[in-house]
Order: sequence, then structure tokens, then C-alpha cells
Amino acid sequence: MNEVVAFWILSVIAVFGALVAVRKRNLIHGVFALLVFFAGLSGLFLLLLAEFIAAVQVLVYIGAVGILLLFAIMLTERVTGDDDRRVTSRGWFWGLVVTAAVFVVLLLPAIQQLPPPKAAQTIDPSVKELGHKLMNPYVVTLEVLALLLTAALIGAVTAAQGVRMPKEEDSPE
Amino acid sequence: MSSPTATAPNYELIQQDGLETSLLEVSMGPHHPSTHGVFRMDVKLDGETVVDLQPVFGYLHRNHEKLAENMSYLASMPFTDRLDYFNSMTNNWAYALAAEKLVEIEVPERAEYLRVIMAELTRLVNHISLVGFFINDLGALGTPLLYAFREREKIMDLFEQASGARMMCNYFRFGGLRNDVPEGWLDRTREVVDRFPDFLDEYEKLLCENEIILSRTQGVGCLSRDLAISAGITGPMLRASGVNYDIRKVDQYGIYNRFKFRVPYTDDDVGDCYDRFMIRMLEMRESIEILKQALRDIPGGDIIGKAPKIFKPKPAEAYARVEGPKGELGFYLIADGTPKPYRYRVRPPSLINLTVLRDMCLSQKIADAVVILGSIDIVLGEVDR
Amino acid sequence: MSHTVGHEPILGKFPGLEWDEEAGALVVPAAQAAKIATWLRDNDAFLLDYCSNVTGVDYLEREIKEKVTNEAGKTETVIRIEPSRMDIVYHLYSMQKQTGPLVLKQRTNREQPEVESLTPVWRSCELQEREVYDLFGVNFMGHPDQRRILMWDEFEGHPMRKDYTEPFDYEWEPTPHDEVLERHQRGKVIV
Amino acid sequence: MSLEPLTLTDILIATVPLMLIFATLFAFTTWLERKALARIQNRIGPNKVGIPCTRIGLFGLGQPAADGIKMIFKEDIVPRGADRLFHLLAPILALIPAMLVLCFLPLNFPWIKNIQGLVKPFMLDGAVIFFFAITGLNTLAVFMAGWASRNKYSLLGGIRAVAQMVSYEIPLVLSAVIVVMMVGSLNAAEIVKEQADEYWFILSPWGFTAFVIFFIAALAETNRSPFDLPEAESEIIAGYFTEYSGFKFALFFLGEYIAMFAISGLAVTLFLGGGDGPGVTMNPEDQGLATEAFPGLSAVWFLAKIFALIAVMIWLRGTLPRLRVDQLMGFAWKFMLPLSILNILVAGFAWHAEQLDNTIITVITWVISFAVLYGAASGLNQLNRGKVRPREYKYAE
Amino acid sequence: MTLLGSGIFKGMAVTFRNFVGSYFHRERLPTNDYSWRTEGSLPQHAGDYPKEEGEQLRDTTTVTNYSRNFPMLLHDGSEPMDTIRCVACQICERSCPPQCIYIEKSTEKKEDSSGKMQFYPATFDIDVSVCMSCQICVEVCPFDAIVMNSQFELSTPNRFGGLLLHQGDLLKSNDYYHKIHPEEAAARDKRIADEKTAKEAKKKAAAEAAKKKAEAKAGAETEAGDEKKEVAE
Repeated sequence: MNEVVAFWILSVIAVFGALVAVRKRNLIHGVFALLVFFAGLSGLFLLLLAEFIAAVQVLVYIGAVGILLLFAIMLTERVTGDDDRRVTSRGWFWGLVVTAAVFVVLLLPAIQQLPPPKAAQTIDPSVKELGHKLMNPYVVTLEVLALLLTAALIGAVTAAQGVRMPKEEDSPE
Repeated sequence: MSSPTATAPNYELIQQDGLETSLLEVSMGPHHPSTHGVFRMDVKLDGETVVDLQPVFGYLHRNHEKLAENMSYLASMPFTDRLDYFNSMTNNWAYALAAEKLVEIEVPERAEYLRVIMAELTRLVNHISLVGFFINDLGALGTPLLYAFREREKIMDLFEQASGARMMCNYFRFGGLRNDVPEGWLDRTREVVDRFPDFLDEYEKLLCENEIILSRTQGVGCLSRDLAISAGITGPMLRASGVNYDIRKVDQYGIYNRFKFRVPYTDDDVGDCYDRFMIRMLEMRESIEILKQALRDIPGGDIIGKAPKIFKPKPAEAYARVEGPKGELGFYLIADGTPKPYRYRVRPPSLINLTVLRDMCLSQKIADAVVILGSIDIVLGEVDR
Repeated sequence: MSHTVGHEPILGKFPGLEWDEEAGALVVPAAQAAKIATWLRDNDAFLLDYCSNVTGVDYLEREIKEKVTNEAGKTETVIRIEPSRMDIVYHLYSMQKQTGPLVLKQRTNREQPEVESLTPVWRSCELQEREVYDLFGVNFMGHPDQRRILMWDEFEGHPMRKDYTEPFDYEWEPTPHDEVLERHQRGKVIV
Repeated sequence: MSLEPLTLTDILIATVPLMLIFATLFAFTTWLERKALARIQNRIGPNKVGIPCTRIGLFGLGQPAADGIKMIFKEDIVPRGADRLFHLLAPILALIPAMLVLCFLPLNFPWIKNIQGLVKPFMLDGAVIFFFAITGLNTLAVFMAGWASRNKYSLLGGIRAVAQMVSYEIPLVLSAVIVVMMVGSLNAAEIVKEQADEYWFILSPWGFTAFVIFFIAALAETNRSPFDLPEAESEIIAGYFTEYSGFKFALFFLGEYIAMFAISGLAVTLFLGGGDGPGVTMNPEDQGLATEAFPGLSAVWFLAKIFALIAVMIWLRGTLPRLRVDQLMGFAWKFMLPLSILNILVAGFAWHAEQLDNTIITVITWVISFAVLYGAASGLNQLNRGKVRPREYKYAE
Repeated sequence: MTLLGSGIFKGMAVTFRNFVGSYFHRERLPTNDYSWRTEGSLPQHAGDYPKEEGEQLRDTTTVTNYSRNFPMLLHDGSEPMDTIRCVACQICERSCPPQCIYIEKSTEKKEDSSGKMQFYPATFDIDVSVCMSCQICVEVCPFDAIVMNSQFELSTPNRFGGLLLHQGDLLKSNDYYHKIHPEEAAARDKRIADEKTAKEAKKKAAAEAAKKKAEAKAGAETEAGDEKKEVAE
């Protein structure tokens, strides 16, 4: 019973956050609404007893991605937009159709009363198990990802450093 | 000597490709915790870096000079207290010196000694409080400042016993002092002076080796020797820029030639906030030396020379200057034969030391601008007059 | 001990340079001020590298009674009218030679006072010349940044001039001896 | 893991006492801080406010209550042009995460035993990670306040806060990683148990290094001196809460102190043995609870350790000036980050050495790791310091 | 190589010493309660405050023996207006730098404490919101009539009238002056007495001289008179 109430509360928060994030023209408001959506999502993970994922959701999405978005917004010129203006574009109809289609596809298993996939039950949600999984079967993937991220990091640093360099003379081609 | 630039160099904004950034204009002051009074800095920031800085002042302007030109010579004396309200004694002295130059009054021996004692006590008061404020600007929570005020309190008690007031002493008169010090005052002063070095040791232990203070002050707000001379910087700030120039030694006004003391200065051409801070710390030790000698040698006798009942100098001009704690404090008087000065001019060290504020602050961080202002040591009563 | 700078060697160098004995000052012809100042700063005999004090002095037109001995050997009182003028005074010292002061004066008229700025020679004149401009209304030619410094920008007049009168409502503050107090006591004005 | 239904009573037992206790401790800490700072600065500090309508001063213990009442009745000023919604939300957002993480501290209050339902929060497998995740939300609140105030000082403070918190979170987490490596668990109760069984981690060289790094980073995370740049009074007035007054300011204040408690509590959990102490035996099998000489003893130990850390924070605040922005960042990236990465390596080797279970090897490992870490710290310090050192001055006779 | 962070630790040692010292050394705590103090002898300087039980008496007369605040008018005897020293010469009014003294001279004379007929101030106001406690009025006064008070508790709900001290507020007895500034008052009284005796001695001498002269003259006159008489006779 409690879980159901919690689920509904969290879902409403998440959907509300997502809607506001799309509708608001004020970018900062939009970002914070997006973060509300992430928080709701994290709560839903918690309900599924996936506490590690929930924590990582907060840590990565709210903590890191949110701040990143805020920094990006700081570099834009017009932060606060006009909230009264309509946000919808002319293609809103097709957008609606696609959304509905995706929604139906997601609901299909429930509609067809199929049994839920078995894999979901076999996953042990403990952090230790997750760690072992990452370090044993998926270690190569992990390392490759780490390498990629490091490369991206170094690239970003180099890109940021390049700005400080003295401007070179435009050489005639 | 190379000719120094007339205006400060301009900071070149690094224009980034693609990203348009704009400058942030911040008006620091007149109500800002660390502008040392009603002082304003119009700062343009590129991120946290100061790109442009314009000092704005005059909020405390009361036209002290005009006031003094409309009243008798003596009546201006209490107003000089209010110039640099930390150092009323040295302000009094500078004014008395200028007036004494106009009429040539002999100052009695005892009065000369007491003048030196008062001036050096004032220097101690000013330097400890300034160092306290300076560390406060660095972000300490007032601890050094309150230690400084604890010691200042003792010296203020001495001032109060001698003159009746703690800050606005109004103690000097043309030809001497207003009254003699009360009985036992010299002993109490000796006690305070003897114990002052203990406090300085403690203070130095607290501040002078602190890594944060070192890294915050060294290389910040550098002032070259040539610019310092050209910009008329005086006092500890000038000596921190590597010029050995102390008016106590150069002019030897009063009886400073009788005392053995040294003038600390740097040899290198850095002149950053750390140098200014350290020079003041070292100067206090020398002031204590002077005080010890003066308290040892002080004779008895009269306290005021034969001054005319009505102070009415013949037409003449006089410029007298003293080594105030903040720098050269000068008084320029033009007498026209009436009991009022025809022209009365104060050469305020704080104001002239501000000339280079912009030069020192450019391309520093905003936090440094505050520190640099603190290291200049201004008092708005004197800047604005 | 500080040594005053002898003025005799300077007098011959520049035409138009005068020595004002009463004030003990060199009076510089307005057009040559910067040239003479630079020379004084750079010449090895003077090296006046430090300009301590800059200020203006406003002299109104005034009558002076003087006792003059006339040809017959009799003293008689003569009334002489001294014209109004504006002096800009510079006190120069040498930090390298530890000498000084040498007083330099630029003289100009009161009505349209205009002198050459010495800021390019000594930076220390920057704020002080601004102050003289603000309080005396003297125009300094060649000053890099001539604005009001102590008074606010909208202020009219130059308060240090001898003939300046305060405006009626200039920073008016009621005091107990004012009529405001009377009205206050009668309960009509709540201040 | 048991999955008994969570009842309302359980929730109330778990949260309400915690909030009450820490709110009271907050009030006491403000008094303590003012009093201690006053004594450090040779003042008396608050000494007048005691029992109302009497002359009983009680050493000024009534001061926090008086301050609280004043804060509530003060006018709440929102600047024109400010974002009213965010201006309101920011102090709340600052308080919630700070309060939330308190329940991840392994505090063995006696009434905790009465919780019937779900596991205690600190028995969560990812308690430590949760802690860091939720503490990070504080950054958003600070930025929100800075942005919503529409004040340049606030904005500068907000930007400083974000940059600083993001930077210092890395050494903070990396130093906590050492403990997680040594214990092999993110479970707070297990970490405490391990320390009770073996030794407090602060006693080992790598643990000590990690603790120092953690403590410094914690100072930066909670905006305490000498890292109080976001609220630097002498530079940017009060930073992000320049435009806050009344109860909103009180909430920020509360949030800041609760965050101090929380992060000190984590430091106690990770390095200082949690509720371990004389008269306490840890037994995590019983849901992380302890056998105590009398009920609540381990909680008292825990709080005492928190207060010891807070006393050091107050002491530092009374002594040190503030760093500059670039030095702050340099310190995080050029000193703390390399040192904490090195520390992880050292700790890894040391862990393997300890597995050998040989006293001599263990001692040698400890000595070597101490030497390596101290050498590295000194070297990094020398590198970062550059030409900054005390100078000699000349005297003219 | 110095210890890592040694400067910071040294500073912390200093603050710790001050923290502990503030509990044990009285002189480390310069903060004093100025407004609450027991009766008895006045402290020499601000650091000497007695901290005792029952410090309930609120005395706002003075802080120390030396402090000065605003001027007051002295009178010698019990009846203030009859023994006022001020003769309304208005020198202080003219030399006051901020022009805060306002005096109206009386139209007729009356007896002062020594029985001499003198003018007296009909109005004597000091605007303490303007006064800057410079003490120049005290210095210029030739009659020792105005001296500095040291009462500091002057807050008032009235911005104008409350800060304008009238003659009644300003008049204080010489005994009060002795109480607040003993040394200064004794010195001043001594000087007045010296001057008085000197004056009297001078007067006496002058009188004697005059007498002698008169006698001599009278002698001469009598002689001359005698001669005249003789001549006449």
C-alpha cells in the first residue's frame, strides 16, 4: 500500500518536472525542473530497491549534469526567456503521435498480460554484486569507458587551454 | 631613472573565439565591509579578475581647508584631529610645526620629548590597527584585529590620561603642549612600552609565518620603485617599494636627531602587500626603541613656550611636514597678518597614496583589490577632508 | 638635515623665470611649466623626483597700503591695488639627494585659470591637480583625467575660491537654534 | 534483506528525534561558536541573555533562542527583480539535503531498536555513496540563492560556491574511497564495525592522510573558514546570502550548521570509529546496533567526536585568513587531488601487505607509507608554493 | 625544510593560548562594562574596573578621572546662579570652533560669590550635538568658569531639545568638579588661589606703595603747607 502511494507521488513529481522543463522558457527554471524530474526518477529507483542506481542517479544527474547545464547556461546570453510566449512548434501534432506510440509500446506487456521478463528477478541489487559484475565480466568494457572518458577530459582541458594562447596571425592561403 | 607612465596601463581582455563574454561591473562601496569607510571602487571584472578600477571618494568631504581659513589658527587644531582619526597626535604635530614656522616659537625641551613620545605611540596605534584591518581584509575573522585593539586600548588609556580624550586628543599647541602629563603617567607609559614587544612577538608568530597570509600577500599589488617615487607615495608604502626615505631622518624635525633608530626598507624592487605589511611590523619595533630612549631622557620643565596671546603671524608662507604613520603629512600655511590663515592646505598622505591604487589592482583578483586597498592604509577622514 | 635647494642656478637657464622673495618660490611662466619641471626632475644637480604637495591659492583683488619713501625723503602711505590672481603651488623634493623643498608656482588669472598640468612629470600631481580643478576651477592642460574628485559631478562652483558663497539649501540640516525647532516644538512639523 | 512494511511509527521514530536533537545541537553550536570565537579573540561573548525577565545570565545560553525569535520576526526582504520563487526555494533546498543525510550516520540512539520495518538507513549497502550524492545537492541550493537574488555579489558568491564545491568533492570522495577499500563495503555500520575490531583508520598513515584531506575538503564543502569564499565578507559582502534576511537567512544558517554536523559525522564514521569507544561493543549482525554500558552511550561517543571536529573548525575559523579563488582551486587540483590518488595507491599496497598478517611487514609498510605520503605532501607543497617565503629586510641607520 | 603547515600551527597555538589565557588573565579581556560600576574611588584608567557583586548602581558621571566630554559651568557656593563664575564675556562663544555655544549677556549686574558686581549670562546654551569636546573654551576662559564635564550618558528621546543643554543643566558645583577630575581641579584651584594671593600681594604692595607715596606726598605737602602757612603767616 505504502509503495503504491509513494509510486504515485514520485511519478507525478517526475512527470510534472519533465513537463515544466519542456515548457519553461526561463532556462534556469527549466534546468531546475529537469533536476526535479531526476529526483523523482531516483525515488522510483529506490522503490525498486535499486539503491545504488538511485544514489548514482542523484550523484551523476543532479550533482554533475545539473551543474554542467547551469555552467552552460551561464555562457548563454539570454537566460530568462519570456514565459508567456507559446513554446509549441508547428510539428506538435506529429510529436504527440510519436509520444503516444512510444507510450503504447511501453504499455504493451501490461496490456497483453505477459509475464514480466525473468532477468529482472535474478538481479541481486546489492552493491557488492554490482561491483563484482563490473570487475569480472565487464572489466574490459569498464576500462574502455574509463579510457574514453579520460581522453574526453584531456581533450576538454586542451580545448579550454587553447583559448588562452595568443592569437595567430591570419596567414593568407 | 626612467620616466614613469602618466597613466596606468590598460588590461587587455582576452577575447575568446566563439564565446562572447561580457565584463561584470561591480560598484564596491560606499557601503562595503572592507573599503575602510565610505569609499567606492567602480570595478570592472572579467570573471574574478579586475580589468578596470576607479576609486570614487568625497563622501566625507567637509572642506576642512575652507573651514580652517575662516577661523583662528588655534581653532583649527581640533579639526586636524579629525583628519586621520587614528593619528590625531601626529596631525596636531604637523600643524603645530607649520604654525611654529610662521612665528618662530621656541618649544621647551620637555614638550619636545613628550611630542616624540606621543607621535611614536600614535605610530604604534596606527600600525597595529592597520595590520589588524589588513588581515581582516584577507578574511580572518577579526582575531588579529581584536588583539591589536586590545593593545591599542592600553595606549588609548595613556592618551586619555594625558589629554582627556582617547582619539580626538587635541593635545598639541603652538609652542608646546596643552598641559603636562599627570603624575605617574611616564611610569605607566614605560610599563606599556616595555611590554609591547611581547605582544609583537605573539603577533608575529600568529601572522608572519602563516602560509595563507604569505601566499595571499606576496606578489600581490606590486609597486615599482620608480612609480612609487613619481607618484609621491610616502611612508611605509614607499619604504616597502625599496626607497629609504624617512622624514624623521631627512628633516629631523623636533628632536629626532637625538634618538638612535633604524629605518626598515626593502632592497628588492617588488613592493607587494607583504612588504608593506612587514615594513609596518618592523617599524613598530623601531618606534619602541625611540620611545624607550625618550622615556629615559625626558627632562622636567615647562610644557609650553612663549607663544603670543593672540596668534597673529606676519605675512609669510610655511610648509611643514612630518612622517606620519601613513606617510608624509604636510601643512601649508599662508599668513596675511590677520588672526586667520589666508590659505591652509593639508597634504594628505592617504589621498596621494591612492594615486596608484588602479595600477596595483589591474589584472589582480577582486579579493586582492580589497587586500591592496587595505595595504595602502587609508583613512577616509583624511582622503576626503 | 634637509637642505633647501638653491634657486640661483635655475634662474638663468630659463627666460621668464622669477624668484618671489616673499613667498620663497620660483614663479614659472605658464607656458614653460612642464619643460622646466622635467628639467628640474632630470637634471643631475637637482633631481627633484618627488612632488610632495600641489595646491592652489586664490588671491582676490585687494588694496595694499604701503609706506613709500618718496624722492624728498619723506615717507608717505600709498594705496596700491594688487590685481587678482591664482597661484598653483608645487612643493618639490629630491628623494635621491634628500634635499628640498623647492617651491614652484604657476601664476594665472582668476577668471579663466588655465595652467599646464605637471602630471606627466610627476604622477603624484594626478589626484592633487584634480582636487585643485575641483575646488578652484583651474583648468590643467594635458591632465589625463580631469574630473571632479571630492565634490559630486553635478556640483556647481568651486568652493575653495575666496568669493564662493554657499547655496541657500546646501546640505541643510536643522539645528536647535533654527526656526525649524520652533515649528517642531509647536508641533507643526514632524522631523 | 527483510522487507517488512514500513509503518508511519517507524518513520516518525527514525526522523523526528533526529531532527529535534540536531536542531537543539545547532542552537547550542551557534552559542558555542560565538563563545569560543569570543574567547579566542579575548572577548567575553554572549553573556546577557538567559532566563527572560530575570538577571540570570546562564553564560548567555539564551542567546540562540533570542536570535531565533528575532529571525522569525524580522522583515523578509526580497529584492525587486529577484526571482521570487527561487529566492524562497533556495534556503529550503539548502536545508533538506543536510537534514536528509543525517539519517545515514550510524547513530545508535536507544529508540532506534524500536523500528520494526525496513533496514536502518545506515545499514543500506550504499549509505556512503548516498551521503555524497545528497550532500552534493547543497551546491544547487547555493547557486539557486546566488542566482535568484539578482545581486552581483550574490552571483559571484554562487559561482564561487559551485566551482569550489565541485572541485573539493573529488578529494572528499577519493579520501573516503580509502576507507571503502579497506573495509570492502559502503555500509556505514560495517565501516564502524571494522574500525572497532581493528583500529580507527585515523591511526594509520594513509588513514591519517585521508582524514586530513577529508577534513580540509569538508571545510570547503561546508564553506567554513579558510574556505569561506562564497560568503567572503570582506570581498563580496556575504556572497550568496547577501539578499537574505529574516527566517530565510535563519534557514540557510541552520542548513549550514546541519551540513557541518553531517560531514563531521561522516568523518567520525569513516575515520574516527563512529560510536566506538570505551564501554561500547559493535555487533552489526543485530542491524548495526551496539552493546553498550548504558543505552545511548555510543551515540554520546559519536556526538562527542562530532563536537571535537566542530571545535577544530571553530578554532581554525578564529585563526586563519581566507584563501584566494585561484589558490583555492590550485590547492584542490594541484595538491589534494594528486595526494589523494597517491594515497589510494599507498593504501592499496598497504592492504595487501596487511593481508600477509606479519607484524614486521606491517610495521615496515606503515613506516614506508608514512614516509612516502609525507614526502609527497612536502614535495607538492614546495611545487605549489613557488617563491612564496618569508623575506629579509634592510635597515637604514 | 620546515614542517608542513608549521606557520598555521604556530598561529593556532597563539589563538589557543589566548583562548585559555582569556579565562585566567584579566588583562587579556579589555572589554569592560563601562556603564555599571560600584561606588568608591574612581579607576585610574579603563582597565582597572572593579568587578564585584551587586554592581547595581548606575552612575553615569564619568569613565575615568581624565576623560572629558562636554563643557559645564562652574559655580562656587550652594546657590548656582548666585555664585556662577561666568561673567558672560563671550570669549568662549567667539573662539568655539564648531560654534556650539550661545550666550546672551544680562542687562544688569549682580553680585558674584566674592561680592563683586558682575554681569552674568542670561542665556548660556551648548548644543552638544555640535560640540566636539575640543576644550578650547576651557583654555580661553579667563575666569575659570567653564570646564569639561565627563558625564557620558546623554541619550535622550528628543533630538533637538534634549541635546541642547541650558544653563541649568550646565551649572555644576566646584565640589562636583573635584569629584570627577580631582587632579585637574586641585591644580586649577591652586592656580586660582596663587593668582589671588599674588594679586592680593600685588595689591597690598601697590597699596603700600601708594600709601608710602601718599605719605611721602602728604609729608611733602605738609611741609610745603607749613612753609606756605609760614609764608602766609
